[in-house]
Order: sequence, then C-alpha cells, then structure tokens
Amino acid sequence: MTDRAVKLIYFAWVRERIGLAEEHVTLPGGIATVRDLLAWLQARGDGYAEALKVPEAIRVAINQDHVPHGAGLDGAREIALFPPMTGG
Amino acid sequence: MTDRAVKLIYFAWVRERIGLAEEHVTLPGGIATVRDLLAWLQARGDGYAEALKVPEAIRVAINQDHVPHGAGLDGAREIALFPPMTGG
Amino acid sequence: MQPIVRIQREDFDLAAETGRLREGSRDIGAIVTFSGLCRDEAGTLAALEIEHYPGMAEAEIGRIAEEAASRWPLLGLAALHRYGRILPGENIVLVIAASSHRQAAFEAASFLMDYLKTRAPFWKKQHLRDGSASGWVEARETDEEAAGRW
Amino acid sequence: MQPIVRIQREDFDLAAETGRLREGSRDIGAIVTFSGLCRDEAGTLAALEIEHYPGMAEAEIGRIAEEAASRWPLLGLAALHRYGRILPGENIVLVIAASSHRQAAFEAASFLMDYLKTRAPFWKKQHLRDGSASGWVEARETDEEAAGRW
Repeated sequence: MTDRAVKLIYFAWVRERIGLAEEHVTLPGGIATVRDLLAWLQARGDGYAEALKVPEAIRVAINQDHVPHGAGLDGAREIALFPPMTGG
Repeated sequence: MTDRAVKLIYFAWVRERIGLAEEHVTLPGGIATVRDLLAWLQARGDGYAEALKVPEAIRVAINQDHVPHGAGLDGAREIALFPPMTGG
Repeated sequence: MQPIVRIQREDFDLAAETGRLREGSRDIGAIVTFSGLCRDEAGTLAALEIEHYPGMAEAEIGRIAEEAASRWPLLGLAALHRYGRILPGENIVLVIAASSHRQAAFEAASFLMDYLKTRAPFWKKQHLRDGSASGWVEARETDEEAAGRW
Repeated sequence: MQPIVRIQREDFDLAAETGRLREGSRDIGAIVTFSGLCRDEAGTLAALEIEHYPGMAEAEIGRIAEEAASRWPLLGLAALHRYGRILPGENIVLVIAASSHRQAAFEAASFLMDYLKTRAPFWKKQHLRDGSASGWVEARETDEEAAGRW
C-alpha cells in the first residue's frame, strides 16, 4: 500500500478540540481502515488525543457518505470526522 | 313509561331517503332503546323503511353524543340518525 | 392549553392559524400540521358538498381535542373543518399540534385526524363533472382500523 | 416526483413552500408539515448556532428523501434546513409530505424527520443568555431509537 493524500475535515467539538477545520495529510502505508486512521490521528498531538479519546463517539464520512469504523479507505479523497449529529 | 316528545334529526342519505331533515315525534310507551326506536320508525312509511332497512348501518346520537343501539332513550331531547361519518 | 375548534364555510389559512399557535409559547419545538384537501379524482370531480351536524360537530371535535390534550404534552392544538361546497384543490380540514418535541406533535395530529374521520359528524357528497352520477362517499374500513390503533 | 432539498441560512415560509407543493398535483388529498423551532429553554437560551457539512448535508437529506419517496406513494416532498445563528422562536427545519391519503403523508414526514435527526450532518451549539455557559447539544438516544423503528 502506497502513501495517499487525503483531505480531512472536522466539525463541531472535534473541530474545536483539534483546532483545525480541515487539513491535507498523507496517510502512511498500513493505515487501511477508519479505525487505523483514528488511532494514527490520536498520536498527532494533544488536541487530536483529546478530540478522539473516545473513538466510538466519532462519526465518519468518506467522500460525504457515512461509513462504519471498519470501512476501508480505498478511494477516499475527503474524510470527515464529527460527533453524533444534532440537527432537525 | 309515558309518551315522550323528542326531536328527530336526519343527515346525508338517511335524510334524503326519509325525505325530511327533522321532525318532532311523540314516542309511544314501550320504545325504550335506540333499537326499539329504529324498528318503530321503519313502520312509518316507505322512505323510513328504505332508509333504515340495514339498521347496523345507522349511527345514532342522543343529545349530540354518539350512543350504541342498545342505549336507552331516557332524557333524550334530540335524537339524530345518520350514516357512518366521512369527514376529514 | 385550550384547543381551538372551528367549523366554518369559509376557507382557512395555514400560515395564519399556525402563526397564532406559535405566539402562544416560546417553548414550542415542534409543530405538525395536517391539511386535508379535496382531490379531483383524476379530473372527474366537480365539487364536494359537505353536510354536518351543527352543534354536535363542534362538540365532538372538542371532545377528541380534549382527549388528545390529555394524552400528549401539547403546547397548542387546533382543528378546523369546513362544510358546504368545496372545489378540487381546496382545503377541507386543518389540524395543528404543537409540542416541545416532535413525537407528541406527530402522534397528537395523527390521532386527532383518525378520530375526526370516524367520529365527527360530517358527510361528503360527490358531484361529478359529467353530471352523470353523484353520491355519498362511503366510509372506509381502513379509517375504523386507523382509529382502533390508539 | 422530485424531492425538494434546500440548506440555507435564511428563514423559509411555511405557506409559500406548501403552496408550491400543492400546485404540483390536483390529486393531493393530504399534506403533512413538520416545523422544527428553536425553543427558548425556559428563557435561558440566547441563540442556537447550527454548523453543517456543506455538500454532504444536501446529499444526505437527498438520500433520505429518495428513500421516503420509494417507501410511500408521495405526490410531493420537501426538506429544508437552516444553518447559522438562530433565535428562540425561529424556524430550524421544515419537512412537507403530500400524498393522496393521510397515512402516507404522516409516515413519510415522520420518517424523514427521524432520519434527518440521526443522519444529516448538522450540529447545534447553544449560546446561553447569561453568557455563563454554552456548549454543543448532545445527541439524544431516543432519536436513535426513533430512527430504528422504520
């Protein structure tokens, strides 16, 4: 698996704790699933660790479609992380 | 049981078949329930017989409140006969 | 919370009636409205004529509304029903239920319509466009079933 | 029947949106609307701030609307959601479902709201009147349960 460039987008308190609305990252080989991505991001700094400390509270969308944490990242261009939705 | 004066009111096809919107009648003794009333009315003429030939299709209200056919007529001032409702 | 019940010949206005209810409380989080319209029955219907039992119509809808208000935590409730001649596309009935949360508003409005259909003394007569036939609308068994689920 | 989906900062008008749907068909017999409003939380709330995921918000509500249209025989369907700063008493969301009969309209509107609550990417932050506290609204478990029943 080669390195891949993706856009990460954060919303609500995930955005506030990480301190960024979005960023472009290159995923190293070995980051195959959403679960892998969350673990890798947690190690990027205190804000990330704080935002993602309860991974099951994090919802994920790949290319603007909801995915479970077991989903693979193949074909992902835009990955969004956010808390459970509270619209409506 | 003494004779009682009541107002009868008819709606929709009950009204059309009987040919009257309302009438005042004196109920003879022995007419104790809605069921008795329907049987007594059926004998009043062809229109009544036609309107009430399927008694279970007739809904009844006493003093503007729905009642079952077994209900007594004590205290009835206004008795309405009509088909199942189709409002809304 | 005093339910609003009106039986009238004239049309009514969804926005005005809903606005009136909204003004009553700042704690309303959900408003469900139901509008019942006269269908044109694939172009065959000229008009509906709605007969009602004056006095009892108001009383019966009032009783149904009170029942809804006792079952759900409502902040507003209105039920309006027209009578007389009604053309395709026009309003027949309007129900509005307001509550803090959506489930109470949805359920109360649905309950009120189910009961109104089977208990409020209104009868519809169809006048067809070609004049060849017209008649009283028959009660639907599915309406009785719908009322039975509450 | 093409569902109408709009995500916007501006307010919307119940009467105008419902009127647009009514014009689409003369066979509509039932229109159910759901309006979600900003509650004042017993006078403590200054405003809600609604964040959304542009692009995905439209896409996700569109998918939910298509699902509703495939499950019920609808003659009209609209879902509008606001974002940005919203004051107590103002509109947040509007759903409209039109059908020949009332059950489909009630169910489709209720389904759309349940799914919109749990799947559409919007988040609410509360700004309190006394400035002492504010925070992100937490998702309600009852909303997940409500969506689970369909």
